[in-house]
Amino acid sequence: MNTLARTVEALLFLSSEPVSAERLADACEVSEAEVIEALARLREHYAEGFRGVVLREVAGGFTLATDPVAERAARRLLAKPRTPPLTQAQAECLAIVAYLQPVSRPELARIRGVASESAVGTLLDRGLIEESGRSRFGAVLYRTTELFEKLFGLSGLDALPDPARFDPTPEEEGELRERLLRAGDQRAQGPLR
Amino acid sequence: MNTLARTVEALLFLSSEPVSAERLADACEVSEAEVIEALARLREHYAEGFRGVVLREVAGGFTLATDPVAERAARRLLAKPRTPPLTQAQAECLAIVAYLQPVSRPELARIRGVASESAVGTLLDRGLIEESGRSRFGAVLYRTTELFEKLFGLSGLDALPDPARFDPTPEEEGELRERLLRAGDQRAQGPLR
Amino acid sequence: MTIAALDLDLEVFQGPFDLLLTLVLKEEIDLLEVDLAEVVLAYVEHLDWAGELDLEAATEFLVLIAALLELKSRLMLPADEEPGLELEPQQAADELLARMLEYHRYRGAARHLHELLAAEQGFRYRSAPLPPALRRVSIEAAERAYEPERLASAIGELLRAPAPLDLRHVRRPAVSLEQRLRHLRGLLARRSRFSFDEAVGDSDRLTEAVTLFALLELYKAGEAEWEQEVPFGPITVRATP
Repeated sequence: MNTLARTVEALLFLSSEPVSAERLADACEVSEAEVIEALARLREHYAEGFRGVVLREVAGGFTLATDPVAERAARRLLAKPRTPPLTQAQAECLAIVAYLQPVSRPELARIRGVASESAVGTLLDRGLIEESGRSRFGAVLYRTTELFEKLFGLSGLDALPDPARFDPTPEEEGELRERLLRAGDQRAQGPLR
Repeated sequence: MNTLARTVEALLFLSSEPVSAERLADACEVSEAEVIEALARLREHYAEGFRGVVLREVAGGFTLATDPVAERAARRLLAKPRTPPLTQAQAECLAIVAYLQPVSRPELARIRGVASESAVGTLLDRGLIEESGRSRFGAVLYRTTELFEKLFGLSGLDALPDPARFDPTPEEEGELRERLLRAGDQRAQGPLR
Repeated sequence: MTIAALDLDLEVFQGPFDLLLTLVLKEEIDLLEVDLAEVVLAYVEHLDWAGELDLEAATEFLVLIAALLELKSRLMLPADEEPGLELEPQQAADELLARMLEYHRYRGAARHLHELLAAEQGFRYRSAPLPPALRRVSIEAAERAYEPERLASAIGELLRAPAPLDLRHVRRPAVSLEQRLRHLRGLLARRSRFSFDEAVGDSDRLTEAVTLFALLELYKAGEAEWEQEVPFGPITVRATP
């Protein structure tokens, strides 16, 4: 490992947040290209599956993290549980914020069909989303945080897959439409209102 | 590197304090002799002069630390204060410290109605608050720093905006602490038992 | 088991029923998000499991769930409905379909996030404080980055005590079945017959309902019988001869 790679390794070790190549270059007083070259060397050293620590690219920067191989021992040593999983409601709100940000609470409620106060509150508390100004109508807007990208292992928001991928197939859609129309007819005619 | 050495490496990476061979053995569920063997392997990987991070034996334990080779770059990286947007929890903790300083962590928790460990940790890390002695009961007290004033563009603490503006029922200024504590208790307990 | 301890496992809440109630009243859980049908199901399941109906608990449960339903329906109804905005069934279905498709997309995205998070479970990041020598940032390099107003508004929000709660909708039954049984047995001991109206006096409807429960219990136990000659007419209660 050359001096630059060693220095970059030390910087990543010290920093509690992911550090961008630009900031690394600035700190090391070299060009970004040189830093990227040093990161490539580091990556060889930290190839997954060989070390207890791995080099990861998340939230628009580089950071070191422990390999899952050590999870059990880490839990025993630190007695700290991992991030609790998300409830369905929280995951849905988070997905909507991640894709549509900035997005307001009424918009979240409209898409989910239910108010989402408590899920949004928990996501705010856990630092996964944050406020980002107000809409034209005065509603608070939300966006995801760096912590979100870090905890979900995303190199950036563009690492999220195209949401159209989750759309129902045309057959499923057709079936949904038919069921709805049938229900609508029944309501229009039937005695039950 | 075998699995045990990888695990030990991960544990040392995560720990902010030196860890004894005994605690490592306990966390990894192996004998101390095996841990010492794994540490010897690690030591080869972390031989001084080759890496940005070195393995040290200090104070009856093992720890990873940065090599002095990175000192200058580290200063450059860390010298510039990081100023990502404050989360609501961070803003609340910072506001409480700013207006009531010196203030203890239990007091912060009581006012906010929730524990505030991670927000306080981040504020300390970013140098916005610092420790300022201990309370009568031994709790660490916090106050804001010079950096805080600089980052908020304040000429001094008396330049903080008057909180009464945001409060629907302004009262005597000196009562701020009591009123915050009272509101916090109400939030924490609620009227229904 | 009392109703208070009825164990719930809902989307927005896990724990005993009375904690749910407390949190709803403190507005820490939004009632709109609570699936009340699930609560009823949990109760029915509990009944199934217990194998017998505890009238005391059933009364309490009915009162509470009814109050919650009423409160929720009020919350859900628009404040003032504008006439003429009603959609034709076709239109309504189209709009609903569009919504469902949109929701379907984000439900899928949520599943993806679940998977991402699960895949990340083993990775841990270091959060050790900086070595003291590196901890001081340079004040000279610091530039104004935050608005002092943010602090004032944060402390202003903390100053606000939660609004007093309107508890009119949800009320713990102030009257127990046991009390009403005692009351009826007292009347029966003193007089051979009396009317139901006399037994309840001008008590509230809840007391009336619980008194009726008590009367059923007495009938079942063979202690009392009653008759009502015409629908909605007076009910005469008398001790079983």
